[in-house]
Amino acid sequence: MGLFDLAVANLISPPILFFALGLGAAMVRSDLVVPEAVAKALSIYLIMAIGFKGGVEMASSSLADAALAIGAGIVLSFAIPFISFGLLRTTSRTGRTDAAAIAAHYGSISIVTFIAASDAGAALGLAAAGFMVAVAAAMEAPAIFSGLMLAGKQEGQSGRELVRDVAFNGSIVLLIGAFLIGWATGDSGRLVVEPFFYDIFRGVLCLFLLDMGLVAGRGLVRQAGDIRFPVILHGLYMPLIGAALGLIAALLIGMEPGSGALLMTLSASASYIAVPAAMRLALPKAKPAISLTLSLGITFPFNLIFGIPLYYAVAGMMLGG
Amino acid sequence: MGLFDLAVANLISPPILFFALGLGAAMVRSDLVVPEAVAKALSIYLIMAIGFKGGVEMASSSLADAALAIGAGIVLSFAIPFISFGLLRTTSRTGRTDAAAIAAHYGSISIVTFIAASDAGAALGLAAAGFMVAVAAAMEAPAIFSGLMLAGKQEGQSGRELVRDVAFNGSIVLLIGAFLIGWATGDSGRLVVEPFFYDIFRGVLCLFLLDMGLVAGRGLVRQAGDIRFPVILHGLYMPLIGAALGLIAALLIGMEPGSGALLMTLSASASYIAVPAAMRLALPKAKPAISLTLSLGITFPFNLIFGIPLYYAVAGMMLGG
Amino acid sequence: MGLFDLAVANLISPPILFFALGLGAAMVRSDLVVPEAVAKALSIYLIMAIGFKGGVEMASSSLADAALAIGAGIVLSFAIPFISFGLLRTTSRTGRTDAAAIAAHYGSISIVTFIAASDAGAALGLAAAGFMVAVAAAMEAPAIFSGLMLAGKQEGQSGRELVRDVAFNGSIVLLIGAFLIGWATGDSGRLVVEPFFYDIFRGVLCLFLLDMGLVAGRGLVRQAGDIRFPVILHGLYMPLIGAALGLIAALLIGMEPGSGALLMTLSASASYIAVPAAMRLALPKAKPAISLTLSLGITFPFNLIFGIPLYYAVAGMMLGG
Amino acid sequence: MDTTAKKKLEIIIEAPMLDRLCRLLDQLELGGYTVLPAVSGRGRNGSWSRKGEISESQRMYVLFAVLDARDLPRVLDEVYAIVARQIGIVTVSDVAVIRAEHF
Amino acid sequence: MDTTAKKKLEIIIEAPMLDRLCRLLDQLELGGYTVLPAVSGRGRNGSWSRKGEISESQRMYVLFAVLDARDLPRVLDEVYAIVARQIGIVTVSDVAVIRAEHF
Amino acid sequence: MDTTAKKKLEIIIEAPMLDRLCRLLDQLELGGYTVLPAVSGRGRNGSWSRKGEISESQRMYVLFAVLDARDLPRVLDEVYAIVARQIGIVTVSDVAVIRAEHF
Ligand SMILES: Nc1ncnc2c1ncn2[C@@H]1O[C@H](COP(=O)(O)O)[C@@H](O)[C@H]1O
Ligand SMILES: Nc1ncnc2c1ncn2[C@@H]1O[C@H](COP(=O)(O)O)[C@@H](O)[C@H]1O
Ligand SMILES: Nc1ncnc2c1ncn2[C@@H]1O[C@H](COP(=O)(O)O)[C@@H](O)[C@H]1O
Ligand code: NA
Ligand code: NA
Ligand code: NA
Repeated sequence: MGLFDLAVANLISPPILFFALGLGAAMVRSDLVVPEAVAKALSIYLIMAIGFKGGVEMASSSLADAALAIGAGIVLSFAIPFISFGLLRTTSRTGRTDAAAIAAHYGSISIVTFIAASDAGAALGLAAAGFMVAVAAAMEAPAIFSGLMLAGKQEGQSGRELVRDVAFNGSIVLLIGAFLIGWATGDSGRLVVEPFFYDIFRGVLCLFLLDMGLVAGRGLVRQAGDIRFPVILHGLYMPLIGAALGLIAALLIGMEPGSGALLMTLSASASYIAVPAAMRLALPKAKPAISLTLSLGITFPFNLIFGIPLYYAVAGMMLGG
Repeated sequence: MGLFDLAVANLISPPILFFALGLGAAMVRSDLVVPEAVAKALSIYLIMAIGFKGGVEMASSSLADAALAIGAGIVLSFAIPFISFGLLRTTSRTGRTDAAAIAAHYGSISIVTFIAASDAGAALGLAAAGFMVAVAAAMEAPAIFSGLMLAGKQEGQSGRELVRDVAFNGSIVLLIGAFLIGWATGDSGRLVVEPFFYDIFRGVLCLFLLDMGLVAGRGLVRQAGDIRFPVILHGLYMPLIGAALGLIAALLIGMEPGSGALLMTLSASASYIAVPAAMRLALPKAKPAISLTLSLGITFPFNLIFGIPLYYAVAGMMLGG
Repeated sequence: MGLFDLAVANLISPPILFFALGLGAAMVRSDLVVPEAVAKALSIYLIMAIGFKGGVEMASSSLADAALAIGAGIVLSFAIPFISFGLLRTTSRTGRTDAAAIAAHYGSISIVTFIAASDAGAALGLAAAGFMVAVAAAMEAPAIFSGLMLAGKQEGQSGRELVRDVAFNGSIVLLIGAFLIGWATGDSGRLVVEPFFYDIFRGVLCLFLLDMGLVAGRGLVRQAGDIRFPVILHGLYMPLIGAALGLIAALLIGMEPGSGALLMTLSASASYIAVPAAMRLALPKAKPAISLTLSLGITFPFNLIFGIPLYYAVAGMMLGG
Repeated sequence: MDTTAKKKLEIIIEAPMLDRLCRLLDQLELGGYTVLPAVSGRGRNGSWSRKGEISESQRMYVLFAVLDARDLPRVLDEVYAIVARQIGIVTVSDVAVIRAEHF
Repeated sequence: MDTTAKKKLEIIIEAPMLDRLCRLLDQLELGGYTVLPAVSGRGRNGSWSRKGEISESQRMYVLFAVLDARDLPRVLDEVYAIVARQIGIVTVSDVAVIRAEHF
Repeated sequence: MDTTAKKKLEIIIEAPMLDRLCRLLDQLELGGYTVLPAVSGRGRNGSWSRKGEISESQRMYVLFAVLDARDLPRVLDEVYAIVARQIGIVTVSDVAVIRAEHF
């Protein structure tokens, strides 16, 4: 399939259309709302499901490949903030602390983007290795430490408390836990949960992406006017830079197209759950609205609508047979 | 099937029995509660599903029929409040503003009643045309403007804000959006979401109707004593009048029984989400408790338990082969 | 299957592993949280499903057996608090009122433990009679009255209000209601709700038990230090005593292994929803933290992880062909 | 804008008692009251949190009522009779209201 | 620790009006405000409860803003204009704040 | 009914800091505190709303504690040390309590 066909196939899939519906509804200020408690529960469900599936698929994965991929992910998560920080500081007048906080978001990952990309890959027949779930988990935290390094010495920080909060962050614990449960129970476990975690998964994703569209759109409506243009641009070119770095890493360690596209997506995506919370604790002076609007309101829709098909197309060409 | 068999088949279906369970539990003041956030999410799910299905089924519908039906729906929604208002004013001592507010509820529709009726129709093998979803959406708002006309000039109203709030009301946006997505993606989209939006639909409806029974019953227990008898009667005969008008419209435009029964149900049903909120903004002097208790506590259970089988039976006789 | 194999099969099933994941996450103070509203809704779903299934299976049950089992359950629920109270008072310095409150928890039942045990039984091929659902409902309340008797005369109690609150308690009403609906609609009703209430049930149970693990673990972390050792021990030996009594009753009335294991589980389990609320109303001087930590933080995990496989193994040996 | 002096009565009450407290206040025929949900807290009975809970027994609600100083004594007496045995605390503070005719 | 005297404005407002009230306060350029959800209540229009509700039309929110006494008159006037027609009550009370530079 | 004068300390704090604030208050051994969830608000950092959010990072909680005026100075100092760097505001007001033995 060519890039254009891929893009079209992605764009007219129900999950992406429901995301667009949410975006549009927020733009016209509709009062459509998915209750917060349910949105959180949907994300728990999706993380459990994706973790579990990854674990089940570990039966057919090589541990050496997994270790290599995890290593590559850690390096990417650690390195990308330095690039993001440098670009922000040279192209915009963003202060040091704010730039460091934004950079940390870009080094880390968006698990929802990962889930949407996995789903798109499955629909395209480009399934990824099970260990990509572990790569996602491994890429969440390193960027936070890069961010702290970039911000320089801050008063009153408690490093130990922060490490613990980040390491035992809910979505990481759940993703890794579900991954291990899937790995441990394999196909017999899969049989038990198949209708819930496999069959209805894509439908639930539609409902969840409707909410993500609403949230992203509301954030944009509320904040976008306050963000300077070079910073907004950062939210559009940074995923492309991240994806390019992810592609290089995938080439270096010889990944298959499905896994490579996911590594690109992870590198391209920006955190909007774990990192914002960590930044409030570690860099309280950074303004939270800027980084969150950027990662959730700009980079997230960009990846979902344009990025993911692009990454699959490029991965197909560069890593494919 | 005769009217009696229809009524029995409807009454012993799990969704209606769970509704009755909820009603009964509320009457004995049980503390059984479906959390508000989940109830809202269930209604979002049901609206998404019914909208999507309607859209998918548009493949086999004629656009001319759809336009006719939508036109009929708009006329009904606009006209019914005048009848409701006249009857209320002549049979009870309800004040002008309150009567106008109640009348607006009866012109508009209850999307949950529509969903329950669609489900009953499917169970009876009397499926409706996909465009009935669009008819439901089109019937939500016109009654609000009739209500405002009936109430006469009110101070401090902002017409433009109101129109926007009503037009971009969450359930309309979602219903139409899901309808368009279903239409656009058709059977290939359906394949993606079938387990979530089709297979578990009726089970979810049971859970939702349990909650609706609880809410309707609690409303009755709390408020019914404060409502005068002629007003309560209005909640029982008004759906029959609405259904009769719906039937006439269905005969005039030559609808099939399944679609005709839904048009009757829509005309018979009274709003308890969109219109109450609009009335608080547009007619703040109208007492919200009366109209809400009437539409949710009296007309809704009446339609669900007695109305729907009646409308299907009559539609089958009058519109059937 | 031997006891050891049973224990292993139970321990590596996804529901129990997700429970353990929740426990572990709470122990390391992860911020993983299933929102309260969703947790409540999941419990409503599970109770509806288990009640409905029990009702459907009544087609193949004898009413005489059901009556016997219900009678046995009532006696057990009424009697167990006296044993629990006596042991608490002789082994620990727990005051009269607190001991009575704790004892009431142990006489009553945990519906979640019942659901998990039913699921384990189904996985083992040891299905239970449908009326065990009614036994569970019947065992919820008698223990409360034993608890009140044990506590002695309290000032300002309103017996009538309490009886009503207990009898129309949400989970009892729902369990019995769903049971009756299942019984009334039988296999044709089952067809309607099969995908929702049967197919995805075990997956939903995984999500729910994840939450139960989190809640139990958080309770332990928060309170366990404040509870004296003999009281903690009570939470570990009391389920074994309860199960032994349940086994004796099952032998006396000649139950099959699947049903007998459930009667053992019910007797072994301690309430953490209905009884705590009733105790706040009836014995306000009893400290709620102790009894809740004991039943939810200690007995519940003990039963889920060790108790259930043990009860099935023993029931298989003692009641089996 | 004219304001009128009133009292704000605030009652922190455990969930199982909320309905009974409301029924009491309904009988006392106050102007009105509003109930807010709490999510966590700590007191002499230890700490509690709603995180993931399905049982209501440990949660607290905050009920407040704006009322006339003249009504306060009789209301406090009745409320105390309920709250004394249960978990809960009662505070009173001064507020000014607009639209005094509402109360 | 130094504290500064401020006023706490509290508005109980029905859900359908909340957005308009917030938009008004945004225009008045106060230091800030916070909105709390209520779950049930009773007033002259009868009682309401969020239990299982899917419609927002009957619920109340409690919005509060800590502000300078000097800003109070103009804010009260504008707020009254909105609340007068709707369901809602407005109270003002005295508070002391630390970090006065925030307001 | 006898009442006793107390202070009500109210802290609006961002969600990521709530646990640390509670741990601090636990160490200070106050009589107790209660936490209420906010759903939306506006301040100098712009506006926020919980609508459909899955991240807690932007939300605010309102923690309040009824305490003795004598305890206030030390508590304010400690609380200020935390809140100074974070998003949050602290107010103190006068209340009267019944059941003074509780505090
Ligand atoms: N001084 C206080 N200030 C605010 N809330 C309190 C206070 N004391 C108790 N509470 C609340 O009331 C609940 C029960 O208090 P207690 O009975 O002391 O455990 C606590 O968990 C808090 O939520
Ligand atoms: N005096 C009051 N104190 C606290 N809340 C009140 C009071 N009066 C009214 N309310 C709240 O405002 C809502 C509407 O009041 P009303 O318009 O009087 O029915 C009530 O349902 C309560 O939630
Ligand atoms: N003056 C105020 N009154 C009430 N709440 C406030 C006030 N200022 C700030 N807040 C709350 O604190 C949050 C953060 O404030 P800020 O740091 O100024 O953006 C706001 O979003 C509000 O929820
Ligand atoms: Na990234
Ligand atoms: Na109608
Ligand atoms: Na028991």
